[in-house]
Amino acid sequence: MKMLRCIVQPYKMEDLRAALEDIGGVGMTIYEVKGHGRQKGHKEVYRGAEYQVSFLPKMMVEVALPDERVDEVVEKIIQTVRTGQIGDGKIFISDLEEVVRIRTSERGIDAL
Amino acid sequence: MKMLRCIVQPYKMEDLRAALEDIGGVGMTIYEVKGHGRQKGHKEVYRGAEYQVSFLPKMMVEVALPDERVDEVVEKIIQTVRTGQIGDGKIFISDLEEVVRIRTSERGIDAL
Amino acid sequence: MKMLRCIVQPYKMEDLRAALEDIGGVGMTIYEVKGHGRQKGHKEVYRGAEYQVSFLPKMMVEVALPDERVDEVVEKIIQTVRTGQIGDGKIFISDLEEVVRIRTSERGIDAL
Amino acid sequence: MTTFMLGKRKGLLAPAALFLLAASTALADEAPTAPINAGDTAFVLCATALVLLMTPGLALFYGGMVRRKNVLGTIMHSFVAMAIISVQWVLWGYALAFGPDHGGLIGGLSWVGLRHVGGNPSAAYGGTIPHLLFMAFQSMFAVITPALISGAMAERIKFKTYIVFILLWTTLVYDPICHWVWNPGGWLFKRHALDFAGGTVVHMSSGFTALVVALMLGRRRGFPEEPILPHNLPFTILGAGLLWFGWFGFNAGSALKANDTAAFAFVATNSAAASAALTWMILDWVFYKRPTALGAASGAVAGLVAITPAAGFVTPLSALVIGILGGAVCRQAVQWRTRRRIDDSLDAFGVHGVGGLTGALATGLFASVGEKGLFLGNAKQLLEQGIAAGATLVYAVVVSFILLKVLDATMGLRVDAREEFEGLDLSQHGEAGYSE
Amino acid sequence: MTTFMLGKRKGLLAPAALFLLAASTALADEAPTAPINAGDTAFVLCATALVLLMTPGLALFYGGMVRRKNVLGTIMHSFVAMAIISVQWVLWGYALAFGPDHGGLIGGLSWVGLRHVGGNPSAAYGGTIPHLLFMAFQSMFAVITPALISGAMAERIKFKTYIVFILLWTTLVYDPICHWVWNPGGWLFKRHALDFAGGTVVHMSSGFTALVVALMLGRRRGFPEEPILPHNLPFTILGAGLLWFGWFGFNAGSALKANDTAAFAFVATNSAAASAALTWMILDWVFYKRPTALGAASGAVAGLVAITPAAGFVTPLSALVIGILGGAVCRQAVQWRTRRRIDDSLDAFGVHGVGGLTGALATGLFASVGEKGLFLGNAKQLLEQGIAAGATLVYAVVVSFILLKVLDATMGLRVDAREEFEGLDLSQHGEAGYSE
Amino acid sequence: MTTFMLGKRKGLLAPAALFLLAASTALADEAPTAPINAGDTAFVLCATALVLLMTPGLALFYGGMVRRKNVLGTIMHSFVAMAIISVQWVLWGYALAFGPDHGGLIGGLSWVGLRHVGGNPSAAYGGTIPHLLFMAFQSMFAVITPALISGAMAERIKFKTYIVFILLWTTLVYDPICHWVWNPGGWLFKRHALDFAGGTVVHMSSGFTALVVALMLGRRRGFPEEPILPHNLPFTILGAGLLWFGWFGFNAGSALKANDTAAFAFVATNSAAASAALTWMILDWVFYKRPTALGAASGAVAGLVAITPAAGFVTPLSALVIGILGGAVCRQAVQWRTRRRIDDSLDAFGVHGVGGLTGALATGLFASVGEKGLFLGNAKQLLEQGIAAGATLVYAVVVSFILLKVLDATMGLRVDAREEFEGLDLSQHGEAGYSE
Ligand SMILES: Nc1ncnc2c1ncn2[C@@H]1O[C@H](COP(=O)(O)OP(=O)(O)O)[C@@H](O)[C@H]1O
Ligand SMILES: Nc1ncnc2c1ncn2[C@@H]1O[C@H](COP(=O)(O)OP(=O)(O)O)[C@@H](O)[C@H]1O
Ligand SMILES: Nc1ncnc2c1ncn2[C@@H]1O[C@H](COP(=O)(O)OP(=O)(O)O)[C@@H](O)[C@H]1O
Repeated sequence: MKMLRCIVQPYKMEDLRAALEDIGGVGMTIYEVKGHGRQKGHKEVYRGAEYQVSFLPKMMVEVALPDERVDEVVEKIIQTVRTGQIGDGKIFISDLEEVVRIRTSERGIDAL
Repeated sequence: MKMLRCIVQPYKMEDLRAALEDIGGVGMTIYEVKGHGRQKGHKEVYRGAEYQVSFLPKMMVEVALPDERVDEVVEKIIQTVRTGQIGDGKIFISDLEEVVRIRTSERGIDAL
Repeated sequence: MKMLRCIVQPYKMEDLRAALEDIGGVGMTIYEVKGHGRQKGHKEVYRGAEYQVSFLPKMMVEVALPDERVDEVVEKIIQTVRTGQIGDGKIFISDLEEVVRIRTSERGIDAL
Repeated sequence: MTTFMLGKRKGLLAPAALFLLAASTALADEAPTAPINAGDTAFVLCATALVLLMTPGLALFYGGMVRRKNVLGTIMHSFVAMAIISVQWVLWGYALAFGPDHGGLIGGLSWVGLRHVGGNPSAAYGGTIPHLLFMAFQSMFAVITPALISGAMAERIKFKTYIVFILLWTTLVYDPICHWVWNPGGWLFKRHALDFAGGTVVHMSSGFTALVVALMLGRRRGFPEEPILPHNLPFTILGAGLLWFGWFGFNAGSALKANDTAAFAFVATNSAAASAALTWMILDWVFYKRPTALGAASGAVAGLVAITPAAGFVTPLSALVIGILGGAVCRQAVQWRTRRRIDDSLDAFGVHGVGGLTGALATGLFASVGEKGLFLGNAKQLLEQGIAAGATLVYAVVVSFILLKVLDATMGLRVDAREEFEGLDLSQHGEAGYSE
Repeated sequence: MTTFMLGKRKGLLAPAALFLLAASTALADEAPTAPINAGDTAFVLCATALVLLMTPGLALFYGGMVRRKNVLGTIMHSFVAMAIISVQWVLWGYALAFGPDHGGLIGGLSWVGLRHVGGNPSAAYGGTIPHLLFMAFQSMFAVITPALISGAMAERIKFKTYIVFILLWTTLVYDPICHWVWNPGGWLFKRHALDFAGGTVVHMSSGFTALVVALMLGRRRGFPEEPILPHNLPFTILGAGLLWFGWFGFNAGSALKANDTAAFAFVATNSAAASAALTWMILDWVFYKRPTALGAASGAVAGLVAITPAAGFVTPLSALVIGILGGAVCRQAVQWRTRRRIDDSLDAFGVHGVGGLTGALATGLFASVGEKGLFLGNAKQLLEQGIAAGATLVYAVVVSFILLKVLDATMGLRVDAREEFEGLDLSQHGEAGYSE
Repeated sequence: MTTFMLGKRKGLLAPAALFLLAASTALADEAPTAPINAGDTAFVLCATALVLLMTPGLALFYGGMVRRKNVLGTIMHSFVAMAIISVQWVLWGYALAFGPDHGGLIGGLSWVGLRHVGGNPSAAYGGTIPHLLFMAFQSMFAVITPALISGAMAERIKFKTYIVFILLWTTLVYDPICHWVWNPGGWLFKRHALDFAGGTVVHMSSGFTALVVALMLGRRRGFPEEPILPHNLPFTILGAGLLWFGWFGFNAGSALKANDTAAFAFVATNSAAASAALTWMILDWVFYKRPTALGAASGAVAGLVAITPAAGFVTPLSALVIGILGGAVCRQAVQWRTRRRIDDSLDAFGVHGVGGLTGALATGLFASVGEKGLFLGNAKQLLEQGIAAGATLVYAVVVSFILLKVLDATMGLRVDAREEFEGLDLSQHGEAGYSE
């Protein structure tokens, strides 16, 4: 199994959820993160000064998948959230050794 | 070493902390996430309309462990947070290559 | 490639960002977490009682890197955030199989 | 002067009939007694608005102390009281409380729907302000009282039951007690029990009811093993600030005139709030090593409660002392209920019940402006204060107990476990307090 | 009595000249008519302060309903109205609205810069309070009206355009309508159209403009497919509480005297707010299975709007009925615009436009205190109410439409897509509402 | 009329003795001078409540600007001032400031514990309102002044030291300056220095002290290299709204009568707040390309400060100009301290010190209502204003410097590094502002 950890623009989240629902059978876990990459942050004004805010709000989307579905899902994600602008985000893929469904103690692919 | 990343019901967090403290020697890192799985979300009413809220609040609990303690801890977690209802959550287990304790620069199991 | 996941004191975040910018070419993703380890929590008073708050605010810093830069970056991080006190935090290092840059569909080291 | 026209109708009308009749019938108002004094009227108009603001203030004070998932539910307990009791008061509450007396115990139905309550002053109620304004001023007291009780129900009461409860409680508990103390025909009024602005009527009645409620509802899941911490203390302190502000209307406004009594009441209010805030904060400092913000805010409210019955009757220095007493005694009551593991979640009993009692008795000790208490040699006053406090306490506790028993058997008091975990906001109101 | 001295200057002065001249010229005030009454003055001073507070209240009410990234932008729409319109009113707004009449349609420039508006009472405006105070009271109405419209622009209007819009709108729409209804020379005033505190002038004018705005601006990206949920409902409810509080100044203060009319208006205000809050909440309960907090808060505001034109003219029971009507009709309007996918984001049209219209007509039905409506046999009053409402509606809609067309062509109405995603706080103000 | 009874006691009593004596002694009040005017009294009662609300407003204004971990600590700086100074004022503060004069410099102990301060009017203080009410009105000024200073101490002062500081500062700095300016025996009063509502007494005294404090406390760790951003700007803007609202009590209330002077002060207050908010916002627009919300809110406060000494003495147009001046000059002062890397964290100096000074001098220029300034040919007034401002500045700076030196040597001013990282909420109060 693989764990996909995708960093996407927050405003794309709703579309992404819908897209993954479409292709079916994909649970996910999301949380808010802040990212620092090529995309430049913005300036904030505070009374006597301007400050560079270097971290931008992003959304982390984690999806655990059987190996064979990885390509399909990566494709779908790219398609859904790409705008072609810097800051579109990244997908980090790593190996996932084991999954346990707490409710049933099932393990492995059945537990996804 | 292994990294356990557990998604649990937030209201079970206090019990879980106590349980892991009981078995001893387990540090952890937690954060709030939102989950989308089999468990159905709820409806929220907003003025002229009802909205499906598809993500539910969950708690992520990360525990880094030596390989030999994994089974014991997984068992303990399941025992503590299982209610038998959809939405109980999952445990994702993956390999952890190295740990460094910043304070001492210790590495490996000693750094846990 | 490797994924470094570092838990650091939140007030060191600004220094850390600057330090990693110095050594160059390092994107990162951060989020707030709460940690439970050797460092003792604090007491909070609430009307009729005192409560032990066992989780302390920490910052998670994730940095994906080519293998060869790991040592350099770990060294830099330790240098920057170490105070020598309990609670300084940890660095978890694991293998990262693949990275995709959503904007360009580039993969691997080029996508970092 | 504008003439007020209202029907000869007996009893209540169905809404549909109301619709057509409300504006179309006419009856002469009761005879005018004295001309309206613009200064007094100006003051009571503003005071009434100030007291209204106390309920949103309370909503914040309470709302900040619960967990995020219950913030709306908690705020709604106060907000809905503004809606329901404002209507109840116009329809029958004012009639029961302030209408012509029956046996010293209750008003009656002759003033239902505010019949006979018009723009001219009533000699018994203010005398120099429109009778209708006195009614409005009193309505705000009726509104906040049941909202105070909600502190004991936080994070677990069914909303539907809450609504029925406050409607019945106001009718069966508040209106009679209010009648006893403030209607010139009321039995406690006639015994010359002193309650300047509602120490017994408002605070003791709600505070002791809260204790009954807390015991009958049972504890929140997790209490007291797990820390259940306030999700937004700035809200709580802002709420306390709004309460402090509004309380000037509550206490000084109870003079019903813009005069020296109002000034005394105003100064007493501020002095007691201040000294009680200091007292509670310092005691936290001594016992928990930290001068807490919540302690200071709670103390301020406790002081405001304690001075309420005494406000217009005491000197500023006495008010400082009453504040110290109120702060210390209420804090002790909160400690006690925590040790006894009673989940009066937001301390309606400790602050309002015990604070009201402290103030009622302190009035019998310290009264020196216009009235005389024990310290000026009038022991009888203390006795009367004890009688009024005792009667209020017993009546409120007994009727509330019966009421809750009935509601428990019929509608149920608590949400189920799942809803409690989910929080009142979602389970009772279908909303989340906060989102992105 | 302090003598007020102000220049003989004609028209407006450049700031630099102002700097030197403002204090240095003198002209006798208009002749005094009656002595100042301290009670009335005290009341209107306080009422004016209360109405001022409504605008921060509105800022919170609206600010809580948008997403985090737009909270400051939304709050600023109200806050900046306090700044801009306060200045506009002193410089020329008051002159246009209340200055000597021209053809029943508009005031003129003779009172520009508050020339002739001094410390002595004006017979036409209050009579027993300083003329300047009447001006101040009215300024608060002028301030809040454009801020109400901002609910239809939330999360997407350009700030620069917003500023120009409210300045022109106040001058071209508000000031004339205000003149028609409240200036003794105004054509609606002369027809004896009743608008106690601004149902047409304030609420209909802004509410119907909001509809035009919503249609011309277009929908927010994502609306209505994605849920766009309020980021902080406690703010919204606190805002509603402040509005309720301030509305006593708005409505009762419109009596301009601390008398029985003020008391009637006060009681009507509270009664309608309460019954409307209940109505909306109960309808949510019926149709969505949940009594929502936002519904209760929205209902309260709807009731306050609906009672505004009627406040001093109706009995408490009629006010309850008007509240029920207001709550139900406004809620229906909100349902309608949602079904029609019109993005009047914070429902300025549904609540203020429709509520104001409901109230204006209801005044023609229920008036019974000092005036007579249809239910007391005076059908003509209903007709006049209809004329006033219709004229307000048509004028506001037409002028706003033209104004928005012009602004769209010149400055642009909406921020671009990127800025909308980023949020108004960052893109328009360079700030974030919240950080660590 | 209620008779006020208070002891012949000399000096202060120990709390225990207070307890018994407070209510049991009697002394005739000073002879009545004029009957109480209900209208004036109504107004000052309400104004006093409004001024009280400014302190919670300030708590929010400041509290929103700090980081989350310091929100309670910052709010407590204001809240605790309400508690401590309210008590100080009753016990000895009022006696020092307004008691019978000693050499133009200070009152004395003869009015300690409010001896001789009763329900009858005092000719010198209001004349038509209860003396006790004047005392209460003034107490609110004494409360907010030290709270203003706390802006310079944010996020790093020891709470214990803060408490001792404000108690001593009020006694040693505020009470004397207040005496000089507002006690008929005070040396600045006799020179006919004009300070309508506290430009020197309240704002300059606190603002210049803040500068000393900021320099002596040193910078927060991380300032100015790291961005230290406001955690909740909606709080800050709501706070500004409450300040604006309360300031009507502060300024118009200072007329002590519900008359035309109050109306002038009211209009001046609103006008200056508005024009200053616009000014600051527009300057941000020009220099930072963004019209910031914080700029608008800061500007409003700066305008309110600048108009304070002038409020009852100037025309609305002059007030607009003073607002523009206040907004621009204060903004410049904030720029200056930032460039100089002075960590007056929440700009108590820039806004209150500089704004108060601007207003004090502007009063000498623009005074034209009841008084004459330079622009009406009275150059002497400007001189007097300069003397009053200079004396206030020098006295406040010197005494505060000594006081802080002593406190630094004895108790220490700053929390240690660890506590600063942790935040004041946890380290000083054992609480967290927010949790789940
Ligand atoms: N080396 C990295 N490690 C962890 N996260 C990264 C790394 N590089 C980029 N990111 C995350 O990806 C986001 C997008 O990256 P960015 O460089 O801005 O855009 P793009 O991928 O389009 O070039 C960043 O905001 C950050 O959260
Ligand atoms: N494929 C997945 N990838 C990542 N997280 C998942 C995945 N499936 C489920 N989750 C997480 O686990 C939580 C529980 O899953 P759910 O299907 O609701 O219950 P259960 O595991 O009891 O069947 C979800 O809310 C989500 O956070
Ligand atoms: N076994 C673990 N698994 C996951 N996170 C851990 C573990 N042990 C420690 N941590 C994280 O590291 C942080 C620092 O650890 P702590 O024991 O307090 O300090 P130190 O590493 O200096 O001994 C903790 O707050 C927690 O977030």
